[in-house]
Amino acid sequence: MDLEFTPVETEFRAEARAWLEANVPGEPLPSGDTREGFAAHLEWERRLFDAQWAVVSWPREYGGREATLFEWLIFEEEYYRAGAPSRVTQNGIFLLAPTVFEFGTQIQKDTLLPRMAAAEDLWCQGWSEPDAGSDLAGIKARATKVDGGWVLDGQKTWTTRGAFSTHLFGLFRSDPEAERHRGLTYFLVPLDADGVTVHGVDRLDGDEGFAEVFFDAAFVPDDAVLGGIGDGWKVAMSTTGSERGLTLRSPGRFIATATRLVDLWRRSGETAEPGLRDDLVRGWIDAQAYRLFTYATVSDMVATARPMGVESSLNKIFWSEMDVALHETALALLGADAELDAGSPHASDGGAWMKGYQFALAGPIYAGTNEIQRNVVAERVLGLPRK
Amino acid sequence: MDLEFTPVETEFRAEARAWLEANVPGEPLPSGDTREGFAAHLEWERRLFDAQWAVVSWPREYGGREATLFEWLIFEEEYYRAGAPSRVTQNGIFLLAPTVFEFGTQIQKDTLLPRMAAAEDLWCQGWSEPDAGSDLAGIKARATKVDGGWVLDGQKTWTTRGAFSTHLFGLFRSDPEAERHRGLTYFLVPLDADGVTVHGVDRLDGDEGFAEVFFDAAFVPDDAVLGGIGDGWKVAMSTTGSERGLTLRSPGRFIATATRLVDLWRRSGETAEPGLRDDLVRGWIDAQAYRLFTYATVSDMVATARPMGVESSLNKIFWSEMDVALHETALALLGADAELDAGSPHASDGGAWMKGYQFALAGPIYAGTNEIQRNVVAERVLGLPRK
Amino acid sequence: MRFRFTDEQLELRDAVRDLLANECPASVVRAAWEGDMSGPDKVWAGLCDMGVVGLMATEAHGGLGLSDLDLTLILTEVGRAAAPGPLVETAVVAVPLLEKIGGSVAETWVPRVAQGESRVAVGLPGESLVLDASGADLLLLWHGDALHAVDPAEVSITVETSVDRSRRGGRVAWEPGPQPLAVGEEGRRLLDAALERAALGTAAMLLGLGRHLLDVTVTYATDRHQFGVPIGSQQAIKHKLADVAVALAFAEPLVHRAAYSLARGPALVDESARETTAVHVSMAKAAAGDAAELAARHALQCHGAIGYSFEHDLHLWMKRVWALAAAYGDARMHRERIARAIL
Amino acid sequence: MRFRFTDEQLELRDAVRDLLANECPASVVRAAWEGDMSGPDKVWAGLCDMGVVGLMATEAHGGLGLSDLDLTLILTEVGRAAAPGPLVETAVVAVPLLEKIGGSVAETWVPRVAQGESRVAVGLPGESLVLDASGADLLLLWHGDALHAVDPAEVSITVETSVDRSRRGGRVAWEPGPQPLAVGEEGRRLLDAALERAALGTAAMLLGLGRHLLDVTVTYATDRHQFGVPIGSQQAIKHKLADVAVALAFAEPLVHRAAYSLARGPALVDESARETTAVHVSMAKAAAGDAAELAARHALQCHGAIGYSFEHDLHLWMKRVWALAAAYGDARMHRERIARAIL
Repeated sequence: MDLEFTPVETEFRAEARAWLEANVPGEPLPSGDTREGFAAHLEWERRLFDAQWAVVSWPREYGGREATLFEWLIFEEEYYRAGAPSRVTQNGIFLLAPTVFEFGTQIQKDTLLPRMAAAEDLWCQGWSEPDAGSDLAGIKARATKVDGGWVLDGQKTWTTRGAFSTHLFGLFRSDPEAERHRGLTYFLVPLDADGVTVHGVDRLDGDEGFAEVFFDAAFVPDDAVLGGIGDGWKVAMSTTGSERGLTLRSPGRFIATATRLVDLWRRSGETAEPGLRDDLVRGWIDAQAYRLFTYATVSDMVATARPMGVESSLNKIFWSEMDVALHETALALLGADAELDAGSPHASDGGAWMKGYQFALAGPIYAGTNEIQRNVVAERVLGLPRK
Repeated sequence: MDLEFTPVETEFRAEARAWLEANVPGEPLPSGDTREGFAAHLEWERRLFDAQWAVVSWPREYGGREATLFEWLIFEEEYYRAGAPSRVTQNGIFLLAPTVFEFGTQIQKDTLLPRMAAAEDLWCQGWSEPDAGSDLAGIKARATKVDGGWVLDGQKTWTTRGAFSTHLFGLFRSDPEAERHRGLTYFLVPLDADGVTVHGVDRLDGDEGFAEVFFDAAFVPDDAVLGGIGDGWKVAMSTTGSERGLTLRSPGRFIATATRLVDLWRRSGETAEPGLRDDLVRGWIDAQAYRLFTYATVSDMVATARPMGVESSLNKIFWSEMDVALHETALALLGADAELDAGSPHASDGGAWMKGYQFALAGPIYAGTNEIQRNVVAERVLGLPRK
Repeated sequence: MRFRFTDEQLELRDAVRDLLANECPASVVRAAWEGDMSGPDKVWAGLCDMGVVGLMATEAHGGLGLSDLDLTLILTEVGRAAAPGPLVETAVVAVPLLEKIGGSVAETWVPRVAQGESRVAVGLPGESLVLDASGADLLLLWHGDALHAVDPAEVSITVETSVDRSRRGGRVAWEPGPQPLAVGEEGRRLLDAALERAALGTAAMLLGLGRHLLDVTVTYATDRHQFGVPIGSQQAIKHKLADVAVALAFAEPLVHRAAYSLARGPALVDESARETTAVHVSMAKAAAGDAAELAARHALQCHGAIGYSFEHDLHLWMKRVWALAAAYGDARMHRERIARAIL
Repeated sequence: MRFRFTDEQLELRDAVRDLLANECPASVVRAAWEGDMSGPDKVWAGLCDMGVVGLMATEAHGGLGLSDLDLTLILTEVGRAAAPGPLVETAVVAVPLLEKIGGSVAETWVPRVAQGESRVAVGLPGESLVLDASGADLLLLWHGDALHAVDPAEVSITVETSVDRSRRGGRVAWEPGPQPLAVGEEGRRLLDAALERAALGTAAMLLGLGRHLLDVTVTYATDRHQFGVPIGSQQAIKHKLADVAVALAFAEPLVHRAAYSLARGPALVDESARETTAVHVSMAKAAAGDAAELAARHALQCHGAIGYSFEHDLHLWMKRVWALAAAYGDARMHRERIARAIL
């Protein structure tokens, strides 16, 4: 065991910190889940790409730095420490890209990845449908084989930032006879294709962060298939694994939240109820534990050259509930002022805690509800009998 | 709404308080779930009976005072306030007696109730079997009709104070063809009958509070049946309702625990962690809420002449988890000394908190686990669909 | 001992529930978010007609001469409908405050407020905003222990944005005039009473908000199918909603008991003789706030993504819960107040 | 950066696990409750033979010259087996303490303790009892900042009864002699180190206790049928045990990290530069204690009445958890210590 960073890692951290300190906007950008905010975030994404910070762990040929997993963790820690803008490209680079690296043809890699890294193509995820939420195998959107490609029909919903994206990756039922997890295929779809309609949907917090996407005989060519025909479930599960696990919620995010919470306490702590002190420390410990758990997982992955395993479900439960708890403690510290939203003259930290709380509440729902995750932990980690 | 006690109620309280102050033993009796403790508790029961305090709500002819429901609540408050001994007769007077009043023949009432009130007959409950715990309908113990009576075979288990009791009430399968809830009959069985063997079992806390009871062709006469043949489930459920609800855990018990906890805080509070203060108040509020909920239920029962309803499941969940929480707070206040058990020279309050904690841990398990109770609340109170 | 409302009280509650069912569907709440107050104004007029706004006013001032106890069930119905508007601040706080002050102030304002001809806004120390300050004809504001009746023309208002957009209000800047309505010990007593009433009225509203959230979630969980079964047949959903039912069931008697205590004094003598009206109010606000927050949390989780969308009505109730659970002292503040009283 | 044990460390752990699987079944723990220490004595001898008791002793004193980091996985195995005996107090606290003092004291006692020829008992301030005080050949006792080596003949012991009867000990009355081993600043530093080590070693044990409780409950819930299905197929049971798995999984790295910090210093520089070894130890003890208590609570609930009986082994582990979660600072005390450091 060696908990010293190597000189290379330390140098990497210093470089990232210096660049971020020089480049992160002084004022927070407007929300990336609104139209004007999205544009500002796109600009930021391109600045990141130009400085080679957009996709640090990718090969250099696709715009990366070939950073190790630990360097990636370090970059994320510095990114959140600097209060840098949220990544509107994240569904592409964190969810789709690992799948492309694993299942894509060389041509798909060469075509898709550089444009994704440069934020030229903006990807959204097309998993959920009105009747397929927790039960993803209930997907009904269809892909029908035609000459030279496929015709897509159906509807996707709860598509994060769908209204601002250019492309969608999603699952469609290519074999109408097959049931549940079988007969699904993973497609890559440009949202400007004929027959595709995107309808923005406002979220809980008022931002247009969701979309419904309708497919009405939309044609895509054969090379829009990622992985094998009918292999969609397997291919998608690899993405879902990374969504739950390491890449979606990096520890740096929660360390930064816990640190901001300590700062908030220092500003308001004298008037706070004594019990909040214990809650605050609980949240702070959890953030440290999450970081260390991730470090242990990564150390093990590096040492044994294994991929992320079932710990991704443990992870998802832990970070999503920690995130809610950290924000609850912050709102309790704010007392009556907690209700003051962004745009309120007297809102503490510009209303960031209330906004963040609403965002955090999505955590236990998306990427597989925590009820599903607990089933997964019980059955696959502990070996309890299925229903 | 009128939250003043009537002059009659106030007089009743004063009389109870005066008698208890004069008669409750100065030193706590040894545990009623040990052999020597049981004997001491029996003596106490007989003293209660002689002074007409054993069964205050019963008719005078059976040894009661015909107390109203509110007077019964007042008596219980005074009883726990005085730190009076736990009632080793409780399974009879609180669980069996209401069923006898509802389903018994006049002869059964006249025969059973006075001896029960006087602690001459000591009743234990024969519900659970090795394979029928939460799933009570899985009962296998059999009753076979013979001339003039029935022959009982099978095993009951987790029978509280079975080793010290003289009689058992329990469910037996009288129709071997019927399944689940059907074909069960409610029997009243003397434990000294031929073919009945009682084997004491030590509990978690080391007391011999449990028993296994074996029936090997034990004969009971026809009048050992309570209610109709084959009606056992319906009859038993009426008892189970009162076990969960009003009678088993009266509010006075938890008000007394919360008051003792406040006293403990005052003795040790200066060194306690600040967060415990909030936990303590939570528990204290819960005890008040439980009392008020009971008062509201009783007021409604009196006004509408209705029996206890589905609130009994809400009740059971609430008091059992409150009881655990109150004891957890107490043990946290004790810190490292919490582990000192009864008999330890330096145990705080004679080790009562650790003993009480272990007792409290049984609450979410017995009388229908809280998992079952939550199903009941979801399905019968809220109307959610059954599985 | 009778811990139960009278039939008259239950009938008045039912009448208010009917009014709100007709006049205050979710669309009215949603319209208020967009600044369309025609719906809430109509509801307010209806409540005035039924005597609810002036319920605690004396009959001489056009009121019903009733008490906190009579009002509490009604406030729960208003919460259940998430009806917008400062009913707690007006009917529960301002009306009895003006009555207590009496004289010409009461004579002038109480009848007009009770009949809905005038609006009054109340600013209590520690709150994030003065609700409906902009539309008020009279402001009741505190400066230390001194209570002032302030002309809206003499204040400047900085509008704040609540996460619940139907809660409109702001910070009020003003100069205390030379003639307060009450000062010193008397002012302090009035302030304490106002704070207790605001907390208790809000607790009653929270109960209703929680009930609504539980009800709609039960309905959704019954209708929504995943994995071939209603999601509400799964234990994970059942047990969450059972927990909400338990929390609301045991918060309710605390709210009713506190209303009695405010209306008639503590009574119910027993072992816990440490009880005072302040302790009763704090128990009610802490328990009702926690129960409603639990209801909101589980309602969203059981709804999943659909509940997370703006188009769905769920968030209208959730955000009201967040705002009201924090208003007039959150659960921890009230528990700490109890700690100081009993420890 | 490599947050992972070496293969050698894992192999030593496996060897200890094998020893305990053979020599310390539940019947040995149960026998210790009745005062039969033949089993635990055999386990202790085995641990001495493997070098575990003297693991932190220098090689000159017959030890392995290893550190807290090497010991932590072993302590978790000892916890998993609920092996009776003062291993934390001996191997983690007393041995490095004696080594630090050095000189003839270390030369005399360390080799004998490491080989199991002598037993040493340690009394740390704030604890409810001095474990195994009666059988000790040497007592290490604190008087303020002063550490004393005390002859058992010179003390009187009041035996206390732990809820975990396999924890034997009592209060020790004694008169400090004229020649303490350390005083003042040095004594304080040794005491602090002893307290950190005791807390961390106990945290490592708690992890193992929690793992065992989870494992046996998974097995029981798989085998036990009610309503025609294994109870472990019900979500209510599944989700409780999933929560235990999560709590243990996230407590574990905190324990390992604290062991590193004690052995080699804090390192792992980052945003949270407020971290010190004391904070690391407190995080570990708080999280491991809470996780083990959750494991105990849910284990009992999932077992139901059978787990509540004395004959069943479950309570042997549960009671150890209750005792150890409270020993050397409970979770709240450690969180309060962190609060003082970071706020």
